[in-house]
Amino acid sequence: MEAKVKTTSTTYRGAVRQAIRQALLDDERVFIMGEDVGMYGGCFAVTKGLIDEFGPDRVRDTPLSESSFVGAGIGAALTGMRPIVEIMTVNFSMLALDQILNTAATLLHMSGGQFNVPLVIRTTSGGGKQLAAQHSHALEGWYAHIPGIKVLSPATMEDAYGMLKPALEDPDPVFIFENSLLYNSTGELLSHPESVDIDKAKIRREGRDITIITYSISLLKSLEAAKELAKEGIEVEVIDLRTLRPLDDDTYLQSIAKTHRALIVDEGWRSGSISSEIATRIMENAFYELDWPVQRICREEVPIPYAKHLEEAALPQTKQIIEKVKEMVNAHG
Amino acid sequence: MEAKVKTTSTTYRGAVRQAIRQALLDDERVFIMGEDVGMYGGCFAVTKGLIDEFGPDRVRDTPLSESSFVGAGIGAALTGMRPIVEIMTVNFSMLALDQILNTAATLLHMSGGQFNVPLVIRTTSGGGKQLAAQHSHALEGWYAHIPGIKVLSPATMEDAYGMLKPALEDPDPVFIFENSLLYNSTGELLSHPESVDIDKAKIRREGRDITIITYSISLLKSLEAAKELAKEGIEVEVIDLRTLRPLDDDTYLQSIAKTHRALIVDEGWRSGSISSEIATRIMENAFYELDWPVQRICREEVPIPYAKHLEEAALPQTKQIIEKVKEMVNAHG
Amino acid sequence: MTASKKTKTNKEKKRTPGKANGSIDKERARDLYRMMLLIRNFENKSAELYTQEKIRGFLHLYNGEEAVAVGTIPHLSEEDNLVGTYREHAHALTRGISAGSIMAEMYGKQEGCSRGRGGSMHLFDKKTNFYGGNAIVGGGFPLAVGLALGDVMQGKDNITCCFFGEGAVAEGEFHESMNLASLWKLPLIFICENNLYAMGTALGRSEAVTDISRKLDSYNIKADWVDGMDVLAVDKAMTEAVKYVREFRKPYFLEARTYRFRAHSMFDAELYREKKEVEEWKKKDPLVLFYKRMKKQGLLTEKDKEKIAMEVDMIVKEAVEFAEQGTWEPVEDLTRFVYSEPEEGE
Amino acid sequence: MTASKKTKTNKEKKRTPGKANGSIDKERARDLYRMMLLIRNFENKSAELYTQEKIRGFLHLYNGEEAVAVGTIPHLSEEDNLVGTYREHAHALTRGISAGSIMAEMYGKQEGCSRGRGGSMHLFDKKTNFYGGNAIVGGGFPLAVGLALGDVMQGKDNITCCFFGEGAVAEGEFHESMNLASLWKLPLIFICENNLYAMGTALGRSEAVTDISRKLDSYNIKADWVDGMDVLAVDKAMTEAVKYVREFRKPYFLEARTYRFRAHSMFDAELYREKKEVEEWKKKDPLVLFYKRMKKQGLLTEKDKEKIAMEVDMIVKEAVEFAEQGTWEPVEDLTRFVYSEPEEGE
Ligand SMILES: Cc1ncc(C[n+]2csc(CCOP(=O)(O)OP(=O)(O)O)c2C)c(N)n1
Ligand SMILES: Cc1ncc(C[n+]2csc(CCOP(=O)(O)OP(=O)(O)O)c2C)c(N)n1
Ligand SMILES: [Mg+2]
Ligand SMILES: [Mg+2]
Repeated sequence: MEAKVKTTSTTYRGAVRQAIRQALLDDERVFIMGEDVGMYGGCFAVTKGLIDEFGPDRVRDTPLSESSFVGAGIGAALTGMRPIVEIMTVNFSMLALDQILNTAATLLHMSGGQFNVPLVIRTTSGGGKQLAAQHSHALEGWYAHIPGIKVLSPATMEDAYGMLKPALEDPDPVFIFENSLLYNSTGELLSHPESVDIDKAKIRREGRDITIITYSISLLKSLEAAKELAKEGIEVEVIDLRTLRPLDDDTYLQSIAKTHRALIVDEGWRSGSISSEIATRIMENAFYELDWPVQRICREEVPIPYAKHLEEAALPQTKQIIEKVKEMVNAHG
Repeated sequence: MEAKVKTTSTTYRGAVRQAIRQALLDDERVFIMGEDVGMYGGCFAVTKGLIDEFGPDRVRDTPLSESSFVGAGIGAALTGMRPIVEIMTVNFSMLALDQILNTAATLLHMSGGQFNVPLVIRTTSGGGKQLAAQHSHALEGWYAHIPGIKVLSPATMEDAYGMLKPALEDPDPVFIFENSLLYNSTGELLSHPESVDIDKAKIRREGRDITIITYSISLLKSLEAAKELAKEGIEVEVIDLRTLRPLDDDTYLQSIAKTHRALIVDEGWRSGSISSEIATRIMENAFYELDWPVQRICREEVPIPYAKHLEEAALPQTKQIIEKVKEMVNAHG
Repeated sequence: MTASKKTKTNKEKKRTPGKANGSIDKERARDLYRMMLLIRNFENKSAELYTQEKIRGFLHLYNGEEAVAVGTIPHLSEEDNLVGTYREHAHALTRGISAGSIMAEMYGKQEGCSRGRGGSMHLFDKKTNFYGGNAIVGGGFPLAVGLALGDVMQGKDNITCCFFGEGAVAEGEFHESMNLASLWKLPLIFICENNLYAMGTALGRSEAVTDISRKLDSYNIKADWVDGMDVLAVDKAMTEAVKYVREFRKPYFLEARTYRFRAHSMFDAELYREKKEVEEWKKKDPLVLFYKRMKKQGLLTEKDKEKIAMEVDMIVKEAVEFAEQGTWEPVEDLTRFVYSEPEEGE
Repeated sequence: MTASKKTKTNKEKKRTPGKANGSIDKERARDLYRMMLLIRNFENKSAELYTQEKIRGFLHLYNGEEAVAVGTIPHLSEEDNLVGTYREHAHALTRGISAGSIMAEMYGKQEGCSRGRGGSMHLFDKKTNFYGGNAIVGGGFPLAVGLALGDVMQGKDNITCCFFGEGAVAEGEFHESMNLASLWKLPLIFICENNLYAMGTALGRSEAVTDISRKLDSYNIKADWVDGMDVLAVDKAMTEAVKYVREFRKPYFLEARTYRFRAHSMFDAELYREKKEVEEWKKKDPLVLFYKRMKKQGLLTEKDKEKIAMEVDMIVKEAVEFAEQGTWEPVEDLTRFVYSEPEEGE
């Protein structure tokens, strides 16, 4: 059967908005709350217009009280609601970390399985907009350290749309990190897009020479690098992790069994990162497959500086990826 | 010249107290503040008696306001004081994380080098006392992700005493994690103990067959395991990291150049941990030295349960270390 | 199984409806006294079991504060929510969680109300909407706000009742949550158990303004205080609180002035207060005072007292037996309850 | 180098001592007007440069609020500390940080007051005890408490002055820090710049009690409010604040009621307020009002106004030139300032 697939062109921002809107339409229990999600239309204009359509109860502006409105999301989830709590940016989530780590992530366990917390937290993460040290953290990998929560990181428009539904259906707390640099990226989205399988990483480009494992904004840079490298005959397989906790190990391990070389590109700081976790799992599970030690490209270990040239130097860049891949592919162990 | 070295027998708790007391005696700028450090004598009796000796200004009880008294420590440090801020346990430090990550760790950088923060934060960390999910975190490795702070983790009495002074002399924020299970451990301490070099890891036992890299309470378990294993002719080299940020890579890499096998024992959760960081650095820097993939023993990825048998199963234990070492030493790549 | 039978008895007794103006009859007097005594004896037994290392971890006792839980909780309906702290045995008992399952929890047995995973600080019970058992001071405020919010959004007319110590008032979350509760007009009752100390820190050493109920003016929340040693006074104050919240659908704040007779936890040398002060407060023992008063009014007799003591002893004894007979969760199950398990049929 | 010469001029002018009761002479009138105009024009220029992409990141302007910084900051002595927010150009200028080094900072040049590492939101200056430039709302409260505490412990009699928006009042740290400030009797002046909106959230939609200075009762902190559009009223209120703090060594809270004429930042469609409301407030433009009043009193003339405008234009122009001529920090230095560098000789 061949149906004509309808698509509309939109932005990543639009995809997120559409997903939220659809969730609000589909399920009475869903509501969104956070700073300026309502009247302001969302700090990044993601929720623009929703307050008019759904009213101030379901598109609920909150005071600047991160700890308490995240905690309120936990409580509301316990009563049967399906809250989407927006923390404006990950930088402010430190203020809510106690509620996240000590309540959301532990409640099911410490109640012996009685109280699960079907809460979705959305936030933006990442640097690259010259917002300096306090507004440029990329901490999704850091959050992935915490058992009891799931960590999603949609890089594509389909995922931006399609991850919200499974997140809301998940019985446990799910933390979605959107990179604010992606909001303006444009593309086609199915008119009735499907949810994605949040348990699976996705191969975004096939290749035989080396595997790049990455997520979020770094996926775009990696794909760009892969395209360049293809011109020189280097075929890069690019894996989009999508979900940072729990990790889908199979996908990248299988890829490495084919390519025997792996590079991880991660916008977070290097030490004790999701990239170090993956590198270690590769060592633990595919040591004898490796023709070369796994390499990482991460954010430099500095708070992000304001000046553009310094910020650029602090973040992983396409050029770096290209150079590193060449180095690795040409190396012989 | 041979002087008779005087020692006194004391506990880890006593060593920490003595270090604090000495710091208060030596330097007017030093003060300690935190919940119940004064009248109560410290939650773990570490600061007992100090308020009588130094008064309530320099041994300052605070209200339950973690974010603000940690931030107050930052401010006081900026004016020239040398505050030791005690966060009763690491579990409560989530409430102060914004001040730690967004102010203490970034201020020097975002002020372009103008404002360094000579602050010491002390806290206890770790499980093993049946305190359940909200009171058993071991997050020192997680904190080591953050550039701009240093993370110390004294396991021995000498370090418990000797790390405070260099921490206070350090121009930047230093976070000291004491494992509360260690407080009662007894031993001999020099009457005039020296400061330790916080930039260096320390080989606690020499061996040729395998390197165990560990810190804090897991050091004790690792040494115990090493002792047992020696009986069977397996010589384990045990490295105490002591400082988790910045890591002293040389010490463990040199050891691996000798033993060609490494096991990391880490009381923190596994994913994106200090143990994954070290494993990755070994891969990056000593891949061809390895006769076997680096292995890890970590805390199970669960919030810590109350029940004793479950808690024990969740934390790294000596027996596990012994078994893993045997497996690794007998394996042939 | 004995204990769970007892539970029922216990449960039947628990929802003595609040009677306004402290009016009281014989049955009610017996109920209130029985519940306070049960808490007292259950906790004394727990302390004993702690020294025997049957119970481990932290154990925070409520001795001296019984009138607060017993004067307030029976006013809640089945559907109302309760958020407690780590000092919550009394709340759990009063709410009708069986003594056996609480004791088993403290033993770490899987028959415990949190399956042995929570321990003394983390009692939970879904059936009675008992949301912990929170060991992070102040951590319960946002949770309570959210419970109330969720109920309101679903058109349920439940009340959420949130207990906390006066020490928690210094935490930022107190401020944030009071504001949210009032701003969003949530049916919440906040009950501050002001026992004058947060561990070793006397109220005057941690708060610039020690009159706690006065602080609620900043949030436009109606607030009152009550003698927390007098169960009838608490009962009366709670009657008003519940009436106000049910009528106006707005939060209410009640400060109960009380005292803990024992140490903060089992690790506390009590360096921060005079023995004499403790002795003074012990004269106001809520059980003794209540019994005396009821006896004078002819509502409780020596014989009642003996009978209740026997009943309570039996409950405690059976709770211990239940806990002793409880079983350990298999170690293989360690990693359960980190994430929810797929429901059957999925 | 021109700009740094200007700095001096700027600096010389800045510490106009506060004169009680709003009394004022010609010189002072010129100073106040000049500073307000400098802020206004400097920021208008910044907005322009933003659209030219010379300045990037977030840019939060103070248009309409100038009377607050200018009425308060000159009351501080050299040694006093100042803690600001991300909307702090005015505070930096009024404090005497050179326009050139601020502009260079926003250009990301190493001649900037934070070496180009901070940008608009993170102006810092050690010489004038200017502690930021904090972009986490509420994050400055604890810092200010600590600065005051540190000074007190060292017997220094400085004041610490902490600026913040009314939106920050909802954060838990507000509550914690007010309590600490009062409990520890710290010489702090808290200045709430109440411009009625936190981004798009009107005060009444975020606070159950919108009368902010009333909240200070919970902490036993003396509090007052003032018309933040009237520089002389602010000046007078600050005179009292400083007097109180210097005399009683206790915190003081001043709410300045003001309004921002422009959007929250450069990314703001202003959906949340009516154009009309903005227009109404613009009638109270602090520069216009002040000039009119001074003219009436014969303290400022048309000629003064023109002269000042020229002076100010020159400062702004030179600031831009200074920034344009500034240099980029070498990329090799990226990892500096994560940890302190060993001092020379070590
Ligand atoms: C956030 C946090 N900080 C510190 C502690 C350690 N602690 C446990 S109980 C307590 C005192 C709390 O006092 P209060 O709120 O008055 O309750 P009470 O124990 O008197 O019932 C402290 C400091 C904690 N559990 N959580
Ligand atoms: C903790 C935190 N939450 C959210 C933000 C995003 N944010 C930046 S400014 C702002 C509004 C603050 O309003 P207010 O305190 O009134 O200051 P104003 O901008 O009006 O001067 C918000 C929500 C932030 N920077 N920090
Ligand atoms: Mg108390
Ligand atoms: Mg504002």
